[in-house]
Amino acid sequence: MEILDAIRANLLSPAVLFFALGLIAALAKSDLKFPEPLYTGLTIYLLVAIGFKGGVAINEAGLGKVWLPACAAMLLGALIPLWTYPVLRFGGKIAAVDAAAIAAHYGSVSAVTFIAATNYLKAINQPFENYATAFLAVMESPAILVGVVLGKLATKKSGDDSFTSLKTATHEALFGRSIFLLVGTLVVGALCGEAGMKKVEPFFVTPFQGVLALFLLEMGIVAGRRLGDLRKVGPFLLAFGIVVPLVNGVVGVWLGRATGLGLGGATLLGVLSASASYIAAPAAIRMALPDANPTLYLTSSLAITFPFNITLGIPIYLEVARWLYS
Amino acid sequence: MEILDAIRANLLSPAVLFFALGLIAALAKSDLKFPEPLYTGLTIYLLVAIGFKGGVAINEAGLGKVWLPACAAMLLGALIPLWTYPVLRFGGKIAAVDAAAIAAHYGSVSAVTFIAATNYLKAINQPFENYATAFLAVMESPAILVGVVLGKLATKKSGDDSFTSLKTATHEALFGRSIFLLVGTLVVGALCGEAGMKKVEPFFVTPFQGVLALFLLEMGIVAGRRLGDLRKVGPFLLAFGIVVPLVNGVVGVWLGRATGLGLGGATLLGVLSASASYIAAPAAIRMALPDANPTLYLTSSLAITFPFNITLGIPIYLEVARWLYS
Amino acid sequence: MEILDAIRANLLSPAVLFFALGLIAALAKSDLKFPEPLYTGLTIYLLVAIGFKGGVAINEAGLGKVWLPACAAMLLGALIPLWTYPVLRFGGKIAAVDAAAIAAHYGSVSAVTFIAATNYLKAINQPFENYATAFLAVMESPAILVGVVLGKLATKKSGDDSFTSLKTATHEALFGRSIFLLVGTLVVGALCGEAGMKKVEPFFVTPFQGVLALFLLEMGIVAGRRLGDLRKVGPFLLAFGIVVPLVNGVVGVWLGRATGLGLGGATLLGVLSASASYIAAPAAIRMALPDANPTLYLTSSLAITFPFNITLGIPIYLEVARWLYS
Amino acid sequence: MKLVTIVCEAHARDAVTRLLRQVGAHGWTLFPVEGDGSQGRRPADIPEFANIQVEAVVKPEVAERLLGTLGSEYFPRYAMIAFESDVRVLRSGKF
Amino acid sequence: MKLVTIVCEAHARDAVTRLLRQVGAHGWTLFPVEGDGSQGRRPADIPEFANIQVEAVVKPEVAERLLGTLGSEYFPRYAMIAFESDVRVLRSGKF
Amino acid sequence: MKLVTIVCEAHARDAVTRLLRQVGAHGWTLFPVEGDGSQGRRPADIPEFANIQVEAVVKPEVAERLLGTLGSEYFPRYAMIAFESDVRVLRSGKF
Ligand SMILES: Nc1ncnc2c1ncn2[C@@H]1O[C@H](COP(=O)(O)O)[C@@H](O)[C@H]1O
Ligand SMILES: Nc1ncnc2c1ncn2[C@@H]1O[C@H](COP(=O)(O)O)[C@@H](O)[C@H]1O
Ligand SMILES: Nc1ncnc2c1ncn2[C@@H]1O[C@H](COP(=O)(O)O)[C@@H](O)[C@H]1O
Ligand code: NA
Ligand code: NA
Ligand code: NA
Repeated sequence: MEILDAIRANLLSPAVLFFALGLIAALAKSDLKFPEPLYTGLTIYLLVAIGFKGGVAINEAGLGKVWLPACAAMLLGALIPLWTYPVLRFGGKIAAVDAAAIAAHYGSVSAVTFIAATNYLKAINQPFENYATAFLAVMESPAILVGVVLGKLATKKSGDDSFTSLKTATHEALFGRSIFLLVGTLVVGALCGEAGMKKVEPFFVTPFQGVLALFLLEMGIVAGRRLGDLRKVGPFLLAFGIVVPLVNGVVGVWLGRATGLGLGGATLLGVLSASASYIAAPAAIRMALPDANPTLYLTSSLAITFPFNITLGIPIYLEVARWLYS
Repeated sequence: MEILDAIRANLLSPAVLFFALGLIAALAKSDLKFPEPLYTGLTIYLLVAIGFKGGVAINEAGLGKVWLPACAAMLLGALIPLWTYPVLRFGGKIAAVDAAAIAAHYGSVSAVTFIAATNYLKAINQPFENYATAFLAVMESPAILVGVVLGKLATKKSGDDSFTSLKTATHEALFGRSIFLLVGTLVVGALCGEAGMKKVEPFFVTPFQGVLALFLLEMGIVAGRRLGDLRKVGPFLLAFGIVVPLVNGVVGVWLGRATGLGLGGATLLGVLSASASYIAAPAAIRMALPDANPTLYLTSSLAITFPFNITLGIPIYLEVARWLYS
Repeated sequence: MEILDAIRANLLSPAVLFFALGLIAALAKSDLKFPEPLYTGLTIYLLVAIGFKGGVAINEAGLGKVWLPACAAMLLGALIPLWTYPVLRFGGKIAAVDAAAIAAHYGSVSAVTFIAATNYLKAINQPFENYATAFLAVMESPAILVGVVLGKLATKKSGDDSFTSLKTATHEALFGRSIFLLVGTLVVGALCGEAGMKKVEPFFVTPFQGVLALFLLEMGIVAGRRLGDLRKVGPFLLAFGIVVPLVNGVVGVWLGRATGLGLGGATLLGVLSASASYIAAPAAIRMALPDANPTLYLTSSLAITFPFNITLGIPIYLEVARWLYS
Repeated sequence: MKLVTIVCEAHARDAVTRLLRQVGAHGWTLFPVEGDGSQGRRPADIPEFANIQVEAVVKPEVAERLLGTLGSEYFPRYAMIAFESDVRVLRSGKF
Repeated sequence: MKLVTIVCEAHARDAVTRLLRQVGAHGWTLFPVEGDGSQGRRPADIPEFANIQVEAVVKPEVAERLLGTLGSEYFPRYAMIAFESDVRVLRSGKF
Repeated sequence: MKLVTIVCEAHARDAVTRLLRQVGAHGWTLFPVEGDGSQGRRPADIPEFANIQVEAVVKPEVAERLLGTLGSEYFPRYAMIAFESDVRVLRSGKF
């Protein structure tokens, strides 16, 4: 029953309870909501903090240890859409462009899910490779590009238009806010190393868990608003949003082990593989595949997969890792 | 002269001095003002921090200790409008709907005044029951509802309209932002207990006093803008805004003692009873009693009672408690 | 080669690297940008924190030590425009009103440059007088007023109009947001002393360096956007923006020594003298001298002098001080 | 079509949006604003004390009803102004 | 001159501003808004899911082109409304 | 009545609101905006470098005076545009 205890421990953590509180606020139609700049400020803080920490970790571990699992992670992100697309298209009878869009979301990653996972591991004193943030950084874009190409092939648009939008998607996927902050602060952290970390630790590390809890309150509100759309997406996507993460999670953990990560790092790679993007991907997809229906990909990634991962998924992927490593 | 020292100590605390600085900024017509999202972010932080801390305290003390004083506090909140209304109506010759609106504000509570009081007690090492936050949470709504009913009886409106607005007022009073955050985080804190507190303490507890000081700077600006309206409200409300808190403060302290609170807890119940709402109540009253004149209730609660309480009131209520408990 | 090591150490600090990251974001046309309230919130935090700390330091050192260098700093600020104006006017063949505007900016100061310098000194364990913040506070306005008068003399406008705008400029220069916050929190800090500092230290001091780093990320973006204008301002202003700070920096350090400051304090006075305002001065100048071309003064102060100072300038002024004091 | 613009204190928000639905508007757009008027400055730093601007594109008859009710029921109670202008819309069907 | 006002989901931002340039607008003004419409409430707390209002003062013929393309290319894809009104501008040369 | 809309750099704020009072406007509404125009992009991240949009409902003759002064005194100095449109107001007395 270890797994159940692990899950209960996770469900009773401030982070998850704040998320639940946000869900309730949305369902109770409370007028509680964060002003946009507060939301944006919190995301910037979380991305910078995690990126900088990861960079310092790389500085210590050395690129030698990082490059192999990082490439594997990147490849994994690019491949996931290729197997999820047919499942959606033919298993779920979902329109080509929508299938491509959804596939892109599940190949890409959710930074918040990753951060919640690192917090969970820290809470239960499970050591992990801090440079795993590098995997988060490299996994966001590839799947989006693959998904956009899949969608373009499906919907043959006027060359020029589709060209522009493919270009915008690429630019968005490579220079979008979150990617830029992650990669940028990774590099900054790698250049500063421990010396730099000492200076900014009281701001970027010490209060981190509390900030995450507050942020998840807002995420709960945002996800809660989408719960109403669950009816619209139908049973197939409901199942898809839970089964696919489980499958991808196992694959990710296994790949982590195969590329020499420790138990903690493999768990995080599993979490990344299992997570679905709900910020970066929608932004890029909305521009590159405007014909895809946002309700489908947003509801499945934000209202199904995200809550599932931060409540049940994370402890499960850890158990999988424990089992694999024993 | 203990009381004078206590007051001086309070006046020289960063929190109060920042408030004074805000007042000066408003009077000097400086263009200093906080952007709305910063103000909102600070309120969210303060409410969440105080609520969570209170919840953890309940988790430790056990509901057994909390329920009695909590019910007493609730009752007190509901009764205050019933005695302040006639005073305003007949003593002050104030229109019925305005009297009802003002009465609602003084029965309800000011979270910031409460927080300032807890800070003051901490500063002078006066222990207090952290679960007192529960009283803050339950005292906000009852008085508002009582006041709205009083106002409705006074101004007989077209049934339907008054019905809607009574409904909105109730919803506002029960699911409004501040109430929801307080009650919600109280529950979250009670579920997490110390274990959860450890994780978020560096964010929600350690920097708390500094954040409060910064917030009071903005509150000083907001209160300062209303000082101009003091002329409009007349001498009666001026006296009302200082005498009523003193009376309610004593009653609150006494009630705290009668329901088994310690010296610190009783002081806080006195502060709550003495404080007047200037955010939650105005929002609900403006919707439910739109005919009431906002200048009257806002000026008295925000420009008279609030400054009085955080400067002189708090130390006075503590002295009253000391005297009662000796 | 001490100086080179000092510069490298500075270039590899998180603060400077975050600034560089911001520059890159602007050049790469990333959509990364801080929401306005976040930017404003960070400035308020930085000004309040530095002002309060300075006030506490004055409380300890006593005004006796502070007044002489403070007056000297004020005088210096007022004099700088008087020698930079002719240089711009006749050396650079720049229109009178533009020369006056630019001169005002270089006589005034940049709070962020000052803060970055204090951080740099702390990082290399070079002690300095914390009350140096007082110099920052008194140096902002005088130069602006002198510059405005110079500009008015140059452009004889309809008495009334010029009168209003001179009045607004004075009010802006004396009650503008930054001045008011700095002077106000200096006083508050001086009144609170160490006792008050203890309460707010975890918020205003401990995380300070991290907050500054995050803020410099945004400053990098803002400065980066102006790099395009470098072409427009021409070689003279380019040289002006680097040579004048060096000259003023040396004068400032020398003046600091002459008025009895320690090595650290003299360095900071040099930094203040070398820095150019890009927030307070533009706001006041835009109102008082609307005919001056903003591209000239903003580009030189924000895109040339500011980056130069926080990267190379600060370590250089310290070396100058070391050399003067040895 | 008519574009009806309402600038009012934030506390009137729910009352105004409710009214919009009642008189038959199919949507609205809203944002916080700062203002000055007969009832003094309203800086936009505290959401509860700030102003909002509400815009609704509606059919002429809806605009009539809307402005009518605003004038009789709302103006006496809330700090507010309202005005109407002519606009040409795309997809007039949806309004 | 015509003032064209577009209210749409934030994700359409780049597409809309690009279109404005293409059809020959010399500038635009933009701000985040909250809204309600046929596609439900759009609270303004997450920039990516919020609405924006874009205003452009343009020559009548430019307005024609703009509204035309919006109707044919954009409306089917994005949550958006657009309307046009007459305005008298200063310095009509610059538009 | 006329609705005069001014979009300008934030630094012109005091000058513009002062002018509004001088020419006889009884109120104004203001909010920060982002913009693009002949003087380049103006992102809205630094208040001092951002744009604001000011709206004032005024009598036709006031609008005349307002636009006149804007054109002669303000346009040469500030990044700004201004336009006027016809609106039907409630309580026209107050404007
Ligand atoms: N003439 C006007 N032009 C534009 N906005 C106005 C005008 N008068 C009032 N307002 C707006 O309406 C709000 C309430 O107006 P009042 O009730 O006159 O204070 C003000 O805060 C302004 O935002
Ligand atoms: N009748 C209307 N008046 C004003 N704004 C509207 C109206 N209908 C829709 N909108 C705005 O346009 C956005 C998208 O509209 P819709 O596609 O109908 O959801 C809404 O979120 C509103 O901000
Ligand atoms: N054609 C236009 N339509 C709408 N807004 C404009 C237009 N041109 C300029 N603006 C606004 O006015 C500001 C100043 O214009 P400019 O002086 O041309 O840079 C810009 O930043 C925009 O916000
Ligand atoms: Na994934
Ligand atoms: Na009370
Ligand atoms: Na200077």
